[in-house]
Amino acid sequence: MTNFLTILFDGVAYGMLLFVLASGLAVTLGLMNFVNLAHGAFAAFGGYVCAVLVNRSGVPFFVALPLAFAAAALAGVVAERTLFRHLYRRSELEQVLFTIGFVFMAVAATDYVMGSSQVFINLPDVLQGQIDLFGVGIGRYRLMIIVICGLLTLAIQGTLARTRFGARLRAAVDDPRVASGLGINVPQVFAFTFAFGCGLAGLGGALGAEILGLDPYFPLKFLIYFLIVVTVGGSSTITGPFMAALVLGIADVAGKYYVPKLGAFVIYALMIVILIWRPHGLFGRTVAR
Amino acid sequence: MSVERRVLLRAAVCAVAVGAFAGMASAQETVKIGLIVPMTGGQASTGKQIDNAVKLYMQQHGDTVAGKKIEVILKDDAALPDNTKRLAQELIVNDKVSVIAGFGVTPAAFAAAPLATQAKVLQIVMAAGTSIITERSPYITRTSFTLGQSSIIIGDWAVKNGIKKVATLTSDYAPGHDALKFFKDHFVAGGGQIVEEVKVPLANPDFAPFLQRMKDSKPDAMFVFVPAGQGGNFMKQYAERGLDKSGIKVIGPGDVMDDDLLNGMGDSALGAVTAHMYSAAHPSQINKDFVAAYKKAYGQRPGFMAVGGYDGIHLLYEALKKTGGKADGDSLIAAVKGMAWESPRGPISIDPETRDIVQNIYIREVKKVDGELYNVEFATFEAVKDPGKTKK
Amino acid sequence: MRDLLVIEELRAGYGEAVVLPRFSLNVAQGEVLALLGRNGTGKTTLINSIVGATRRFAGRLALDGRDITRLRPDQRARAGIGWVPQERNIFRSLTVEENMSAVAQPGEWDIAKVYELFPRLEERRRNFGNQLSGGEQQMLAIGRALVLNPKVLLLDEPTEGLAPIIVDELLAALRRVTRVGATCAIIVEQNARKILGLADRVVILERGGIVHEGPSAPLRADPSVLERFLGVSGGAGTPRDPA
Amino acid sequence: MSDMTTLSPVAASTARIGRWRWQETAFWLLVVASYFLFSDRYLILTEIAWLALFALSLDLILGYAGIVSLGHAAFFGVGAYGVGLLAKHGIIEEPVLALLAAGLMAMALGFVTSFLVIRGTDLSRLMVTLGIALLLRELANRFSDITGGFDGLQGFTIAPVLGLFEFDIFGRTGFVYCTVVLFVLFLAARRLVNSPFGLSLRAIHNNRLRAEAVGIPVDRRLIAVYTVSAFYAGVAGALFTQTTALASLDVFAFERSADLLLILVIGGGGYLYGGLIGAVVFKILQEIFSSITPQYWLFWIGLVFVVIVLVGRERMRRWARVAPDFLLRRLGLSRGVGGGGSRGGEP
Amino acid sequence: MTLALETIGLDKRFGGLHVTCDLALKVEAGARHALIGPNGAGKTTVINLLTGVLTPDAGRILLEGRDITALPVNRRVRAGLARTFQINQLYPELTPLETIGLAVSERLGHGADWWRRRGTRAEVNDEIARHLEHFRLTDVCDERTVTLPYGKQRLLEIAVAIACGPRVLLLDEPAAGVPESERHDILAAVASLPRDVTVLLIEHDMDLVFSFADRISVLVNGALLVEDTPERIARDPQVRAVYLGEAQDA
Repeated sequence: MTNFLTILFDGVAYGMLLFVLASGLAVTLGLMNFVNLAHGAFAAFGGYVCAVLVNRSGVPFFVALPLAFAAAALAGVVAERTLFRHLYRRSELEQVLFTIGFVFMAVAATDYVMGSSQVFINLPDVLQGQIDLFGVGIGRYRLMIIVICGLLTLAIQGTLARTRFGARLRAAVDDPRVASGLGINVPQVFAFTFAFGCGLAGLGGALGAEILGLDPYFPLKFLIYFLIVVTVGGSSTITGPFMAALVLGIADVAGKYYVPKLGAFVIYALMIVILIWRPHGLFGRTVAR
Repeated sequence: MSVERRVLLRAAVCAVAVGAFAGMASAQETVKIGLIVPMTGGQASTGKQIDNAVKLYMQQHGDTVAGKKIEVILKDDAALPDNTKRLAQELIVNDKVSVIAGFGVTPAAFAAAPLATQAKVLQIVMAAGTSIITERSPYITRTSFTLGQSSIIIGDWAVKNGIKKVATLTSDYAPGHDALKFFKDHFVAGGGQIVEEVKVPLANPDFAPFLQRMKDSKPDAMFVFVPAGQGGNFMKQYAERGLDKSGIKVIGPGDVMDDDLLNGMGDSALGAVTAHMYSAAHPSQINKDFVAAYKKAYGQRPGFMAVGGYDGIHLLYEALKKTGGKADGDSLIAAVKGMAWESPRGPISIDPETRDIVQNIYIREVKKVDGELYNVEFATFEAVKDPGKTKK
Repeated sequence: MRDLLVIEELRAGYGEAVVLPRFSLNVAQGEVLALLGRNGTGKTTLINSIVGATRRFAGRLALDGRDITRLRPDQRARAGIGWVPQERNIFRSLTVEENMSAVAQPGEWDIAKVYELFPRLEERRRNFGNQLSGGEQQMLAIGRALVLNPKVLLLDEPTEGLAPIIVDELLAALRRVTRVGATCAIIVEQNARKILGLADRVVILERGGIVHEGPSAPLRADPSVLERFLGVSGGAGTPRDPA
Repeated sequence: MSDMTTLSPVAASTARIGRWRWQETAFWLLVVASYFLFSDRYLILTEIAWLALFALSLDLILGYAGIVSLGHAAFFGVGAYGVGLLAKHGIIEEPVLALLAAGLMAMALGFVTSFLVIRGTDLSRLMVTLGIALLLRELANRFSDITGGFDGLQGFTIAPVLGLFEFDIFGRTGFVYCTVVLFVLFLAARRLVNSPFGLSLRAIHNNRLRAEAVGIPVDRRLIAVYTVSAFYAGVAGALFTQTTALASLDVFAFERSADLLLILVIGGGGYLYGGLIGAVVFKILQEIFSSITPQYWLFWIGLVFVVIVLVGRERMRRWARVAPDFLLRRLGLSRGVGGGGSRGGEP
Repeated sequence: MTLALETIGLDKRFGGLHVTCDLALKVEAGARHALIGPNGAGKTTVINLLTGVLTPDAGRILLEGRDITALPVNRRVRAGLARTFQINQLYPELTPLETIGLAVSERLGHGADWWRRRGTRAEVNDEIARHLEHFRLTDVCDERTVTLPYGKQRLLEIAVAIACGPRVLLLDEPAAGVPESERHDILAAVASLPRDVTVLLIEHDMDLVFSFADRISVLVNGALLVEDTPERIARDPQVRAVYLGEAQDA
């Protein structure tokens, strides 16, 4: 039982991390119909910003995290205003070509600037090791991930549910034509949301460096996972990817723990089965009304 | 998508014109080396260390040996064997290289082997570590190591040092299987017991469930092999799960404690015992110089991949000296056999029979030296041959 | 009274299809205009063109003296166009209150006033858009347009789905709305009789053009004009096409 | 022919269907010419040839039928391992027969998986196809006693083609072999897309609703073309193994499928030559950039993608119309069409 | 008279919304039958049910006496039920020639031919030429549909449906969105549809309805209000109420 709880805890932490990393992609893909395969580049950017701040400039980890968010969000705004904005009307395949090209450039540039070796972020002692709670091993770092990501999820949910901006965003998603006709500047709302998604990715990159590792190929290595989370969750809500990330995180960890021989198959097989069962994702909208 | 067909010819003309690149004329007095390593993709750091080391060596020793100018042509195969093969083939056929070197992963080395045989060209394997590579062609020699070498040593060492129960965690691919097999052979034969055996998928972002299995099986130590790039991640999560506190030692071949990542792993790595052929802390003058020069040039500590490259180019220089500049495969491979020298890693030689490397394997423990983490050697097994061949 | 909304030589439609070939119309301050016509005659297209949701091939639009031809729909809305879409298009993942607060602009109308107008909405303020009945959706769509505090209120079949008593209430409210301040309204209706009492002027459309225009009072007395243009028989105002 | 009575527009138009245009002839003449012009680059030409076939296979489903796939490497991989295993166990050694057999294996897989793919959204198709390829990769890794696992399939040699032509170190045989296979399958594909069947695929792609409403059995057509496409991809994979004598796990890799998609996007789908041109452009760019900077070529190729999209296909097409003429004029007629490009470096 | 198309107890709900209620529609063979009704009466749903885009919750659909309720869209077409769409559903990148060719070869069973070049069957070519001629599309037969004027596209929409060789043709607002200048062509095309084809017309344009139909059904709130001849429909107080809002007065 305690084992099971530990595994559950690990799975939840992993899932939460995946969610924060992928949520921005869910936003661009689901809300703005923009296939942004370069999403991981913003995550990596946030991760590297955090690493440089902590390791080289001695900024405390907990200060560096919001900075990573801010830096990635800023990068997101700049990229959106200068480049991605021009692509919203292009075909999906052109978006794919463009954003993959962007990732390639980001990867090579990171390699050039930061080197190809993995980078680690020096963690404060409080975050290292495990605490024992009634026999359930709780990793401090993972606990922090759950706390931060949980709070973030609540904050996102809160923003969406309780603020005027959230209401405007949901309105823009529900029916962009009418939202626009009623005075909501839909592109602006989306741009802000895009930047926020990039910021989240950056934060996810900073948080994930410890568990997923951080190297120049991060955006490509984890692209598949982001896509899985978003497609399985369905890209039209934020709850969908959240639940999907949790399900996949727990299933992956539990699968690897209980049947390590089949560990690698679990996540792919699960994805295929879910998508055949529900092509629009677990929480996706169906086409027919 | 409809494209006007009129464009077809013109597009083709464009393509052909752009693609018209010609091979360079080869001058008599140069010896060309095709260095094929992964410079992009997941294995990029391997390629970069080797490339750095080769460049460093040539800076230190000049680019002329035995009256010949040495020219290195660097190619990126992204660790894809079909790329390796094509690049090797083109280097041999078009660029007329006398030596092909590098090879970050085993399939890449395999892919080039038949070409070495066919073209009678020396092939120096500087990284790939599967035992049978050298048997693939009579023109192959190796300056890295085999996983067997380090794995059997750590197996023997574990038995002798009171480790009774071991859980193993190895990457689910050929080198991982190799490491596990050799370790098990020696450890179990010596009376040890394997209490848990886990194979980790190669593309695996989270070690948590596997580490939890390790923890649950309550071993004295865990034997770990993961590819060089993943070592840091692994150790981070090892510490996070509190395995260091619960007294489960990490033992294994040295890949997991690669010098170029060691410092980033943090104090959790302290106390890990691994067997390997190189440590940046190897206490010889020649190594100190090597590390200092490498750090100066690239701002980084050299890892075992760098040493493989450094020794590889050294081997070639020495072989050319011996042949008086003759660079055909037969002369070179003959010169290489039995060659012995003092490398930064310690004394090494090339086995005349197998053309594989014979070297000391050191048992090291991660310790803090001057505020930095190092693999500090504390026991030496001398002149270890590749057990994959001696067994036969 | 001055013209609040001016449409000049508008040519609009969707994609390649031109629905309004050449359309001109002025609406004066305080005026309530009833836009009548059978299905598919271009009424909704006209409304959508004023909102900015169609393709404009040519022509010009001005609101309160300001040229809005090149404004985006959201800019037009903020400039003073209040829209009640035909399908109501309530944002279904927003609550009743959010549906209004998301678009509200400062002015005479606020949410509290809408609740006064439609007490039913206040009862359901926490319900989501997709949980409302048709009539409630219609009230909300109107309330949502009102809190924009528009200069021109565009109502596309606002009475559809409403109980007669609500219709009366609504029409009374509209009368009040248009009487105060610089406001006018265009109401599209299929059900002509309902709004004859409210409208000052009637415009009847046929194939994207105006076939009848005039004050509503005479029509109340003599419905034959309505019969001719809106009735269920062939041979309306235009000559029959040779078939 | 009785139906060609007068020069009615319909007769005139139908008579043009599938007729060879001079541009096409020129394209293939250039392919032949490349044999003589680039005799020291057979290897990369060979790679381009099987890559072009692979891209052609994706073009059939994406460019014509509109089915996106991010897992086409699944079929490539089956073809590749298929040929390798046939050769290793001495079941079919003659390359051409083995090629067919491997293609059929991939085709079988294509038929089975087509049922998972014909329904759903573009995104779910991308992910399902990707998932299938990744699962196959894991399977190949797991059953390493059959496949050789990570080290790749070992210990097989490829017999001479038709028992006559040995694969040589210069890659001449490989190139000619691949090009001939490419050409033959290209002709078949050309036939296919110019048939009523091919037209119905384009119709489904253009407007599925309308296609159904004129009585086209959409699902069956899609299954059929997906299966054919799998055959093509399998043959491409088989060619890969036969010309390199290698088969390792990376034949199933995500990158392979992703590159393929990029190639088709670069070349443009739906006119058969898109994949071919895309393969040429992609490989040559990669070759040029990686020989200039083995470390950072990814950056430059990424830049090219970005620029391609930003500039836009229409504008590029206009340039493409002007550029070769310009180039030809600059080079002078005496140099012919194959003269060194501006970036190629003169011998 | 035999019935070309008949629905028996047809019922469809979307969630709580009852869009088609126990609909019994009877269209006689060879009829020119119009289906009218105010917005939201459920006309589109009826078409989607008839053509198989939607599956009814209850009830049956008979085509010339044959139960087609369970057939998928494409099989209904082959059974003899073709339609046009209110908003053009054409192939933007294909030419009129190809568009019509597809329908013709599919009907003649050549649609799956994969080894035969298109345009090599005289029977198909002849028929394509005939349809193109009839709908005045011959001169644009080689142009991409997306480049055609809207009126031509509208003609093509009807031509495709006819090329399917239907026994029953559903025309969904054939004149919608067509500019005045091109309207004549459409009306002429509709008027000259072969007499042996039964036509069910869904239309708002009363001119067209009354000039074309010999029978009219009025649909209100998903149910059949009344079915009668045009003359009587025009005088029917119920119908007038629906269209003019005279309910209270009447």
